[in-house]
Amino acid sequence: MSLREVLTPFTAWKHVLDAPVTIPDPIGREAAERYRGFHQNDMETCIGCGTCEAICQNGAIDMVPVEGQVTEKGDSGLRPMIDYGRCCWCALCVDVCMTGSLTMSNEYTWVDTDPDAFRFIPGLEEPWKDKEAGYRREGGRELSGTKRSHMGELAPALRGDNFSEICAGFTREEAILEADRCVECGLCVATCPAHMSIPDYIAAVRDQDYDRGLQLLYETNPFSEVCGRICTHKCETSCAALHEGDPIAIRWLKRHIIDNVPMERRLELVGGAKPANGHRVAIVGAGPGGLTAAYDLAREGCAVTVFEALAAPGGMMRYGIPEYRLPYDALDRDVAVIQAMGVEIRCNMRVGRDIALDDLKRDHDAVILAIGLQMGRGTRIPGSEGPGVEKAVDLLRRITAGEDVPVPERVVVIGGGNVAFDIARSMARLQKATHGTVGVTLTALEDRAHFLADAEELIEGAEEGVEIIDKRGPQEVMRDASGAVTGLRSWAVTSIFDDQGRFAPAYDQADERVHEGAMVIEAIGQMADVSLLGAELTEALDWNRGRIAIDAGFRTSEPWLFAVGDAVKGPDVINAVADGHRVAQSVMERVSLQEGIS
Amino acid sequence: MRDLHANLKTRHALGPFEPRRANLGFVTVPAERLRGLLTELRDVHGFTHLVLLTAVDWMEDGLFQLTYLMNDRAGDRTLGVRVMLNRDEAVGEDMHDLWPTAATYQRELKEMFGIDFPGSPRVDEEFILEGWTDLPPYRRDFDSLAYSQQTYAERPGRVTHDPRAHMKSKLYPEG
Amino acid sequence: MKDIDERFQKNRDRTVPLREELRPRTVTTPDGQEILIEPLKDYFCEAAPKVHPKAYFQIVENFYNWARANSLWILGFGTGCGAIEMRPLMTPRFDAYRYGVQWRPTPRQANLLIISGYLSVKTLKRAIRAYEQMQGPKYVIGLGSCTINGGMYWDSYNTIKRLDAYLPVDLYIAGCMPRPEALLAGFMELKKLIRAGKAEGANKYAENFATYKAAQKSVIKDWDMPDYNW
Amino acid sequence: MTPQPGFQWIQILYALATLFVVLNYGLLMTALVQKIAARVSGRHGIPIWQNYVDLVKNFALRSQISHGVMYYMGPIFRLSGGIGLLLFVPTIYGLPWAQNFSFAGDLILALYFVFFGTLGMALGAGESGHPHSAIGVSRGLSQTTAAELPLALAVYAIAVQYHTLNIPQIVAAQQGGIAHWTLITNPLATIAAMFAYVGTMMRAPFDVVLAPQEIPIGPPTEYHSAYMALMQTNRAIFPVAKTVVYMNLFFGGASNWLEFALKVFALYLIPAIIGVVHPRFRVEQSIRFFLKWGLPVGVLAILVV
Amino acid sequence: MLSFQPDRSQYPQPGPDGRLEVDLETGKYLKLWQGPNHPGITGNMSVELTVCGDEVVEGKTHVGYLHRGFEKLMERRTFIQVFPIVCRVCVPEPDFNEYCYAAAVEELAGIEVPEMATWMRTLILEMGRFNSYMMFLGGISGSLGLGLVGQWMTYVRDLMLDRFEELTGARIYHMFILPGGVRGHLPEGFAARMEEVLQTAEKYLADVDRVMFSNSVFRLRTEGVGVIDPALFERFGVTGPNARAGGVVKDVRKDSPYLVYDQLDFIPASGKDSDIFTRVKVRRADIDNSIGLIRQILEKMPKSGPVMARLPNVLHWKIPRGETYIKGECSRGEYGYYMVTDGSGYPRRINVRGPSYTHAMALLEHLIPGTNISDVAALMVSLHTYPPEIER
Repeated sequence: MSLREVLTPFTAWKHVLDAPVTIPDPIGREAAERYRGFHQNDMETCIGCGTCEAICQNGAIDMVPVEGQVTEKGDSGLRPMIDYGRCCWCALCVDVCMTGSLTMSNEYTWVDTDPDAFRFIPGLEEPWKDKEAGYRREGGRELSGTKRSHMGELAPALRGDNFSEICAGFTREEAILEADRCVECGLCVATCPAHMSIPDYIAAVRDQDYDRGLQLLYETNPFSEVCGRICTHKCETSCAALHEGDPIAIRWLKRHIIDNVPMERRLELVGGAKPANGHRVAIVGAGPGGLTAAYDLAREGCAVTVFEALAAPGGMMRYGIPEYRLPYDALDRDVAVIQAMGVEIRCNMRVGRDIALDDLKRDHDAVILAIGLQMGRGTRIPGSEGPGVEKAVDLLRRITAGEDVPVPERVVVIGGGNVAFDIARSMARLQKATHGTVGVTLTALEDRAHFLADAEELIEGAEEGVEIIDKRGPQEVMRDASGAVTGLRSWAVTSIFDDQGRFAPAYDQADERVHEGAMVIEAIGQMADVSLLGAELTEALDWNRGRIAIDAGFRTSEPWLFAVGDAVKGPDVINAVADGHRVAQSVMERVSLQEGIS
Repeated sequence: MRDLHANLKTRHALGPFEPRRANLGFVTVPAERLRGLLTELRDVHGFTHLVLLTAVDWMEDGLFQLTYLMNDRAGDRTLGVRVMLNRDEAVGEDMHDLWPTAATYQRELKEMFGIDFPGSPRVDEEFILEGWTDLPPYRRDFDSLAYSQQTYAERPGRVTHDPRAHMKSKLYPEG
Repeated sequence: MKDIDERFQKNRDRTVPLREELRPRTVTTPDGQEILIEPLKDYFCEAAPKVHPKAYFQIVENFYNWARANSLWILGFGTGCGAIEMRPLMTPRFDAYRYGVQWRPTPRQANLLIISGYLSVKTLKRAIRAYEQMQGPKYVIGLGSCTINGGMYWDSYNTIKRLDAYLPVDLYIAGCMPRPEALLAGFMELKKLIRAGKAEGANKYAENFATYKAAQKSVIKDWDMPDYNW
Repeated sequence: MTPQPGFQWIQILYALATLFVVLNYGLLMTALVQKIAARVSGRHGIPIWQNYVDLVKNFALRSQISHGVMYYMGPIFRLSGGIGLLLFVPTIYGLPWAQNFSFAGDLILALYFVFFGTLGMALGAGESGHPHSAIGVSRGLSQTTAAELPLALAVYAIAVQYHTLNIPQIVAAQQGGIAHWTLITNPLATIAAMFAYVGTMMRAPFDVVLAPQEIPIGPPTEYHSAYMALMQTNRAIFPVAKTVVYMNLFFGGASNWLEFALKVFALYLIPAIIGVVHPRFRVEQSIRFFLKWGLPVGVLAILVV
Repeated sequence: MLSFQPDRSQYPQPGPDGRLEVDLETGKYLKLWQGPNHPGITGNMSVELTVCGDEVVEGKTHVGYLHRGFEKLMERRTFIQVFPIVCRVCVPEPDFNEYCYAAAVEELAGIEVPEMATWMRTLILEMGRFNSYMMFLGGISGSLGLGLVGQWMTYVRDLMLDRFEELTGARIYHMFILPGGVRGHLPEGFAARMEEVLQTAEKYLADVDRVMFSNSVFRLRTEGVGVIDPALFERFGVTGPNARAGGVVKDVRKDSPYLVYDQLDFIPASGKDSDIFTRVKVRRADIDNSIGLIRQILEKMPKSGPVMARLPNVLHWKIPRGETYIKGECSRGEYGYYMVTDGSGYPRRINVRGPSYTHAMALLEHLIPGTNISDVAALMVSLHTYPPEIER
């Protein structure tokens, strides 16, 4: 113990003169820029998907309805309520948030005598609501994938001259990757007209349990082959993953399930119909609405007969949608399952020509009209009457039926919907096969961003050589002296709707163009052919703007007659399927009621 | 490591060697050969450091797995020695004379899994829990959340809504 | 998160045997009397505290409350993680001493018990004992999520979920864990409560003693503890 | 040498006045020293009036429990030790009303009072039944005894030096400048006494009696509420009183309140300065320390005289 | 000189089951509890002492006050959900848990971590080690009554916590090392502000050297006290600074380099005497190591690059069956996670191997008998034990 050792400790006393390092006023001191403090939520961006609740390992988050937040497609109207009696500020909820609406401020002081006060809905009126500083996740959403999984497609060069199916469907690996991205929020279910159990069957893909997946599909939709290919997939527009990445490819996953269950296994999984109950139902039209109703009713034990005017069942699915989007054998497999339920489909039986509606009424307990929209609408512009101007639906039907259609070197299509693209791309294929070149011009009133057709139609159409010209209003079909079509004259569109939102296109007449072509195809809409009803019934039925009026149960004003599908509602296959279920339910109600009486 | 395994394999009736990394592997040994193996590893092969002793509950198979993790610092090798015990009457062999620290692990295993180690000091004394009356909590058939809910008062008043069901009730209640 | 196993039923039949010296017994006193003593009841957990009235004159009570507010003596009992944020308070950066906050090593001299987070059943027993040893008026602050509704240990078999079922809590501070600054804000809030005469947890505990004890006993099976173990 | 006044009733009032001054001074000074020590750590420390608030708070606590009569008496003994010590030494040399009862007491009585409080406390704390108190008491008694040894020797040395045990006379002998202080005239005795002073001020390295990290916090573990308040009062008075004794014996006393304040503060600061930068001795280490360093110096002081 | 050594032969001897026969009725012995509410105890644990005079004849460590059943809770949580709770296992140095857990998951799931993230992880771990040592110095000085050092060290630790806050967004539980990488990049100007903290730390540490290590009283209290015989190291599983203080230079960072330690330059501190003083001294030297390492990392680390690997959707993340053990050198010794997966979305079992488990239980109980009551706190602190990692 040297003297030095005794004395050195006292050197510490030099600090007595230093100013204290104490923070003068620590209460409420600003925390660091990225501090994970109290939550904030942007109410407008939040979609109430509940992913934050799912990931919270503390069970701190409840999804609750909030005044002012409306439940609508793609937004559950729920908002997270956080229990600060549970939260640990790990910010996993922020990291996983699908929209990036949930963030954290760097506020951290909350003192209260009431333990129940520590539950709050961020985004309402907390004092730190608009604070800028605080934890924001670095980069984008990383805890669930943002990029859609790759899927094989035929290259434009390989598909341009034939009707082979373009999409290969997911491989198992691709499907698992894609299914893995789903967060199972279930927002899509409300948007799907048929309310399919989307998250559940995606989970089945993830678990590689295709049997379970198929059963889930058939619970709500007997047309999975079809919908797995050509569904308008409105579900994907309300997918939570859409907000900071690609939406989940729900349609392709559906197709993936059906692709992976062989036909015989499907029948096994779906199971047989209930024992016959003695009721007989006639359905006019073997489209998606009619066949879905037929499927449901047959499973309930009814004897169902479907009368189809054309040579094969499927309606627009067969005669409207080109083969490259929906191969006929895929449709056939769906129809086969339906037939296996005991549904009798009688083709080439046009009601009103081959059999009278009255006969149907007499022989059956109920009749469902599912006649669809088979007649194309015309533009009624000068020159549109006469040869060389075709309706898209007619042409498509003829192509499917294998009839010869004229294939000029240049064709003009009027319309910007899926049908317009179907015919444009079909004609392009025929031209390529016949002439080796493509000469299709597609004109539409809308601008590119607002085309009614699916986005991939525009891309793929362009890839296949279709010239897409937006914002053109057709004015006249030009004909030469011989009356042969030479082209279409059009004006530029300045607006489509008037102030009241009514359809009233306005044109810039100075911007006039002539689209050259030996054929003009009108694809601007369809209408139903209701001639089969006969005058008496037409008179007796209630009508609504040219369509047969129906109630929520798809009952017409005649108790024995029901109507479903595009003819009364539209607009696509999945809606027809959803309505098919509903009309079947109504029919069942009616026939069981009759049973009670008799 | 593979050489070591080949060397010991027949003498100690070892199972196949399962490498995880270059310096980490696992091997299974019958319960009755354990002491011999551990002693040889410790005294001959330089695995002097008992890193940890713990158990894994393979309830479905009716087994407890005891893992003795042994480390040879000089050679930077770690060997996990696994012993499978019958879950219904799990009795392990006391190793506290080889490593005094093993007594602590064994006390914990007794309390948390119910695996007995006869002869281990203070093995029957309460270690972590106090006044515990239920199943040993680390067993798989003990449900922590259920126990918690049945025991501790929770603050009432929390309700959550499933987005899917909520949207159904709001948008399409009929079907 | 794994779903709850609905079949699981907690074992309610088994009880913990009492230590020999805690069992009720009769003893003969030196003067020949026979008395029955029940240690558990007599000096562990069932000796009910008294409700203490406020000072007769409001002005005196106000003065006392002012003094109580400005002399908060905290029991240095780190019951959980939050204790680590108490240390900065005692040290230069935050220096709570300047606000009249000090730490005492023994519960007898402390007025403020800070439950710094989760309480395992084993610690709950000690915390209750420490609380009962403190002299009134005494205050309890619950730190962080765990004291409010179980926090991140909400599904643990060994931690309580809500502190106010077992002890009267005056104040909660949100956080996991709350920062020292938030703790200071909590102290200031507690001072306000004390000055306003609203921090009467000790009396609340005495008034509802039976309720608190019942809750404590439903959780703590084993009341065995040495005389001077807190 | 000033004439010795006899006892008059007014002196009781005077003594109370002194007590009041010393109490307040003690409360403020201990807080100030705490603040200074806190500065070394780099913080502000308690507000200067904190001791008052604590005192009121402890009196204001509503509940208290007792462990028996001796337990109850403990703080009272302690306080009377402090007050007794103060009352039998002159606070200010030459100031008539601050002479207390110094005419009646002498150095031996003062030393008795130093021990009195400790012993009383020991009995009371022992009664509390807390093992930490008991250990603290046994540590405290053995350490204080060892620490007081050099003081006893120093007192013996100055008694020999000044041929009296009467404190006023010892103070009187040191008047007339710093050169007359015992510090200069008998430095060895002063050093020996300072060993005892530092050793009994309950600061590191000699605070193992209270060591919170080992036996929180020693004898007063079980004391609370008003008991605690009494002890706090004592803690304000006793160190000052003790310092006054040392000041009178070795540092020439104080002839006015300012000198008193400065000298007491300076003396009080010594253990604080040492304490802040040292850990504590174990009890047997501190005893050994006193016996090894304090005792020889004391013996030497006597020999020199 | 006086001898204070009592006659050991009078003390009770442990029976074959390790239990001591102590008859408290004789009045010769006293039961003394240190903790859980006790300023001399680190964290919420307790040591039950049987004392005879000032000498301890038996010490039993009691833990479980902080038991939350982590290993059970982890089995109930998905792989991402485990991430926020692991750090709670050890309060003063939480990052090590995050690293070990993340590394175990990455190894079993076969995830490659970007290089930038490994540097960031090393940085975080060294900052955590620094903080843990600051707590240690405060603790050991406090337990000996030298509160001043504790005040300074807590201040310095606070400054480092500010850097933590700025980097990770939290003060204590950083939750920054995520399976797959880390959560963010260095903020702008971080290195400069870190350098400031390190310089302040060095200034204070120089003062600590003067007040503590050249303090005769401190040396008297710690030299030759609490000696662990190096021959016992292997049997008691002594690792880290405790072993290094006894001349066994064990350091996982050197023995089995992980993260980027093989690219960094440092020499693990070591000593010979294996007493409290050497243990403190070794840790003091390791602080200098940490400071140097932090500087090296900030200098050598890449300036940009991704910090997260591509993870599968964490909401249904499954990891194939396997088991592994990940270890590292934390401030107290070898820290490890033993993890078993069974192919489901939940870990089958995770066992946390904290160095305190062996240090504070078997070793402490072995060391306590024969020491003075006053030394128990210092002895325990000098082993640098944190109760939460014993009971988890």
